[in-house]
Amino acid sequence: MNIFKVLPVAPEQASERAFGYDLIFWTITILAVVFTILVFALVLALAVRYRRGSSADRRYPVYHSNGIEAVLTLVPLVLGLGIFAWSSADFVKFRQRPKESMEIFVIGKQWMWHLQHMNGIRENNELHIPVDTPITMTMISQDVIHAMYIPAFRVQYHVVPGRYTEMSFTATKPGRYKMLCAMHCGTQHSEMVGFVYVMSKSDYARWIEGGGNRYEPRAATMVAAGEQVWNRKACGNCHAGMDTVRGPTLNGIFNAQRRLTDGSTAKAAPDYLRESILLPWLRLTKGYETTMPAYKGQLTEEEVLQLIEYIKSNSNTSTSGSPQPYSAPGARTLPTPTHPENATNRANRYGSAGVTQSEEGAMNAR
Amino acid sequence: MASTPHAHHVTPIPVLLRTFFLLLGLMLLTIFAAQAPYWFPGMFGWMIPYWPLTNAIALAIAIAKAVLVISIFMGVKYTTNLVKLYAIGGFVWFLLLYVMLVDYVSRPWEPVRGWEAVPSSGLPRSKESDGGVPYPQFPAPKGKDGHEAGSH
Amino acid sequence: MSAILERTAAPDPQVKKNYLNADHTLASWLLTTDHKRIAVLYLIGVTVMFFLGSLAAAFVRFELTSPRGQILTHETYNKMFTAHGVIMIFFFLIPAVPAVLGNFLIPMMIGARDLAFPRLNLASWYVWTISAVIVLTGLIMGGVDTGWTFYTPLSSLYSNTQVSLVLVGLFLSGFSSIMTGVNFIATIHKMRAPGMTWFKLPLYVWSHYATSVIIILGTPVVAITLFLVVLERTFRIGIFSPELGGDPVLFQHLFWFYSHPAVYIMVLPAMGVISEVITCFSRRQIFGYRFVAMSSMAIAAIGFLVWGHHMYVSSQSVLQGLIFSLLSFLVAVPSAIKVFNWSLTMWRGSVQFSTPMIYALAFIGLFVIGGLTGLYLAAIDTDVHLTGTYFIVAHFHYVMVGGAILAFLGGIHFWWPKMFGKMYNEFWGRLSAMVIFLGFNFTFFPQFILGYLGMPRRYHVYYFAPEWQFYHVASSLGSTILGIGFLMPAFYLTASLLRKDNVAPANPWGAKGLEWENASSPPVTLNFESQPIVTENPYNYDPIEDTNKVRREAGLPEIPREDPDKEVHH
Amino acid sequence: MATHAHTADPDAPAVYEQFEDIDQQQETYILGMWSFLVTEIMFFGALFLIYSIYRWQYQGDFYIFHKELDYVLGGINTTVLLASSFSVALAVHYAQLKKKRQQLLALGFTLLCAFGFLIIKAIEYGKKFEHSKFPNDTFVWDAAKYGGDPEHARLFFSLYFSMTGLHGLHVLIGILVIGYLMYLIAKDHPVITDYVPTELVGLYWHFVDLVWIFLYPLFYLIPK
Repeated sequence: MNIFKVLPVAPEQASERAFGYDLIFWTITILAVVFTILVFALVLALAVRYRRGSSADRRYPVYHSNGIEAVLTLVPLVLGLGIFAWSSADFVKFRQRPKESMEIFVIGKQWMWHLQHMNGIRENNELHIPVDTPITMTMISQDVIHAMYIPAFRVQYHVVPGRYTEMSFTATKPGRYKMLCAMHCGTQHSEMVGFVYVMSKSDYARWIEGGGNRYEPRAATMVAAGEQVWNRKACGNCHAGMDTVRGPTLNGIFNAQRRLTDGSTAKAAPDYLRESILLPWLRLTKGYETTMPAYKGQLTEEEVLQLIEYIKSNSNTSTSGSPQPYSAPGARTLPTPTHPENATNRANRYGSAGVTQSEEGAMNAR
Repeated sequence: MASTPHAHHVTPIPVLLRTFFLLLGLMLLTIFAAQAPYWFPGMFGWMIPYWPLTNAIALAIAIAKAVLVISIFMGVKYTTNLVKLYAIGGFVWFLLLYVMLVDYVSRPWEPVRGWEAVPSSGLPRSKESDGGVPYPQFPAPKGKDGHEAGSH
Repeated sequence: MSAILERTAAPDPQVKKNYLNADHTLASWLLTTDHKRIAVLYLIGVTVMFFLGSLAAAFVRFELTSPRGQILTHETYNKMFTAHGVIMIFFFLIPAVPAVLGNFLIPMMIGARDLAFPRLNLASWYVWTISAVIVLTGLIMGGVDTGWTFYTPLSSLYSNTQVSLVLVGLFLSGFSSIMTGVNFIATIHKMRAPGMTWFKLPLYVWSHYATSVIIILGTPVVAITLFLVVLERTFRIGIFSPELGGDPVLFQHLFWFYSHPAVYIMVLPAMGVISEVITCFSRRQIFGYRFVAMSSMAIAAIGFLVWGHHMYVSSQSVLQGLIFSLLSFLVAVPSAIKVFNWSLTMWRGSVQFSTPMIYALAFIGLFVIGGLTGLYLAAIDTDVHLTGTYFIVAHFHYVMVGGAILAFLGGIHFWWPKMFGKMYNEFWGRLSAMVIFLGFNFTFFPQFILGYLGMPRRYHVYYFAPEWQFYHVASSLGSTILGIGFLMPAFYLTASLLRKDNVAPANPWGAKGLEWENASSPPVTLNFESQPIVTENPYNYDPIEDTNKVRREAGLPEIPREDPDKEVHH
Repeated sequence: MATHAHTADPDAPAVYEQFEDIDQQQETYILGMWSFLVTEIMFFGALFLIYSIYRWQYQGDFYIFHKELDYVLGGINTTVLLASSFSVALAVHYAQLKKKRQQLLALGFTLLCAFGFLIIKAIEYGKKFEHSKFPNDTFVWDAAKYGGDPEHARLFFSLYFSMTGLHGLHVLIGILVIGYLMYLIAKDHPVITDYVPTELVGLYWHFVDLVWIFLYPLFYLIPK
């Protein structure tokens, strides 16, 4: 067990800004510790050595010394100015808007964050953003002053009524991070808390294409509903238009004979598909040793039915080439190896990245 | 009391009177300076676009009046250096409050895009022509869900 | 050791007339114009307020031991921390050292019979008491949930609590503060005894002079600002609320224009106390008298120019932020000078670990930590992540509690014999100082880590981050120790008043200063039997003689003394 | 409070027990008054700062709104206050020369001016109340007719009422103080031993005048 998981002493570094920030922070810490020790040692040494009745020599007392005072003035001044210059440079960088950035619109209200993406997807107390992409938040409050605070990114800025404020950052690590209100805003101030979900770019594209996880359009048909579930759970990340190392394509699978790892065969009837979704390890397709995550408990029976209907629809149109479960560019390609987390943690993240029910999964994954 | 060597300075009445009339004159002057462009548009109409100038004139006259009141009526001119220090110090410290203007002047420079002075936020200006740019508008959602935009 | 501690005088059969027993009626206390009696009245007042404020803090700490809170609702919790802040800041920290110790000591230290305006002084106590009653009424009947900073528009348009009443109370308490400030300025300028030049003033008086200047320059600004908020709530005039056309950031500017210098109102007099205590118990002149005196004035002046560092992320402009960051670093310099000069004062002195000295040494330690953590907050970039978190909370408690309150307690112990003519129990005194020091660090050090981890202040629940609980529990346990530490002086100091066998001599510490050398304990009504005339520098102690006295008693060889001509080169 | 004289001269002013001599006492009182006036400067200073900031932000609007104020009435009020300031200075002059009758006359004239100021102010306020220009829930600003942002109009009148209102409050306090001072002087009360009480009241009253000297051009004479 990692002691720092249980008793963390520093917040995660999950943004471009975090490392530079921590560098200043710990530099000041070292300075502070040095000076604290210096003063404590000085006080203790003098107090003990010159305690009343000790034999220490007390001749030639020094009552004032311009030299010492000059040192006492100059050393803190120079150190302070150094820190000032360093931190100011960093701050100016923080306040600069990146040349190209994804804009997120934030409305703070008692006691909730409303966030809106460029394409109109809205979220409450949750923000999904892609990794390694500069984000600019344009923020305003509709009542009192709030403060948008994401500790893992080392960013904070007030959200003021009557005026737009801006804050930019770039997340560098997929995961789930606290998004807090740091300015006292009334009764439920401490519950004005949300989470930022940093997703890989492809996850994000899929998430966007799926219309987000909350405000998805109401599906007109079972197939459309199934498509939504497909996108929301990001099934297409592994089950692409063709067999890949990560998973077989599901196009044309409905009612087809499947060869399993133990050599037997099974017909991909609705029952088998349901079982493979909920408890996939029972019967695996040959060639795929690693099991996909179990969705038992994460999908309702209704959603499973809709998914099967969607898979069925892809099989029915198989004659006309591969169907397009989604159309976002890049969505059908596999996650690139530049994001190793995707391979190692995908099981958990796929179960959770876009969903609130399984936040613990994402937590454990880190 | 008046005969003791520490007697307080007694300001003579003519000095007080002169100060009073000077103050009255300055008051008339400040009214005239403010209203002249409207009373005599032919002669002073040119001042209207230069409102900072007119402001400065009004303030300068006000300061002149204040100096008269403080030094003569309040007797600061004749008093000890200590009282002078406090009288002047109070006004100097009052000016310190105006450090806040730095914020208000430089706020429209933000957000800092490489320190170029692009006015894009700051307090809402009274007129768009003041140099403020229109506020960013929230883009309308695609409306997949059938809800209206912005109806949070 | 016992030889050092035997300070109580032989019981005097004839009870001399002094300011305490000059008159015994209630009216003689309530209508007194004697600065010493007013100081005692203030002492009673601030002690009551201190324990009320601590009670609110106890609730806050108890709530935070569990991620979901313990017994309070959100609303009650918000009212608790607001009550804690309002009471502690406006009714304990700001009046504590100036109105109690300052009132008592300034006339005595400069050799005056009373403050310049004794009736104004009494009026200030009445205004303070009335404002305290108003504020307490507001806090109890309905409470206030905005935090002590009263940021608009939460305080002006969105809070349905007793904000107006409390703000009117604070407005009044500002006047009490101003009256004290005006009084001190006139007194220090005009009432000094013959020979008491500016550079013979005790440093305590210097620091109070700096404080008074801050009070008269800053307090009116916040008074009118808070009053405008009241008008905004009453008439909906719109100066600070965007819905009515105003700017909320302007409120913050004006609020901090006072409230940052207010920090120095709290800590400068505390520093003055430390200068007195350290010199007395080191038996030595202070190191760098002029630098310490001038650093007080420098802190007062620069302290007025740093208010914007509370607003780095409040949407004030970057330029303004950078200017304030630079100035905030400048204010660190005089503070550093003070700390090192106090430390060096023990150099070649004769250090005695009496209760006030332990408080003073604890003060130096805690103030160093509090001051150095200020670097994180003065640096504009590190402040972005830390502002509005428990880091801030820990930082200002290190300065305010570790600084102002420890110095206040140290000062109370130091001048207790002078104020009441009684010695307290030295053992309990030392114990309480150490318990407070330990409990304090236990309480507030974990909060630095909490703040760095991102725990925002004024949060009631944190179930979304259970990993913070450990630090909260540690902090709450520490606060229990701290609470016990604070209760101890209340008991043994009160007990010292009731006992008969602990009469204090006029100068139990062998201290220098007019209040010790020229006045009895407790002093007579007009302070001195005869007008003192000042001829020597303050803190004219003799460390070698002091140490040799102990060594002679213990039968040890005396330490050598240089020939007296060379000794004093001041 | 007991007073005691240090000299045998029965005419010499009494010295309070905390002072050594009359010079110290007089200087201390004047210094105390000035340090109080410094707080008053900061008190009004904060309001002037708020005014400056909003005026700077909403220059055009403030020009529109200021036309609601009557600069002639304001000018008369300025004259009245200047006259009262002059008469207070006169009162101090006579107090120093121990001319009690003239001193009382001068103070009485000041009191008269103060009442005149308040009456004119009441007329001005009355007009605003009539036209719902008081910034409360009934506040109305017909932007279509006069132009300007109604929110900024509320701000302007908020500032107008709070600044002139606070100034009016100071005038009111001044009336009480001057009235009380006249009563004490007329009664030959022992508190009035020299000119200093008159001087202190005079300093306060001049300050009230000082504030108005700035309020008048800032509110009534806004250039476009």
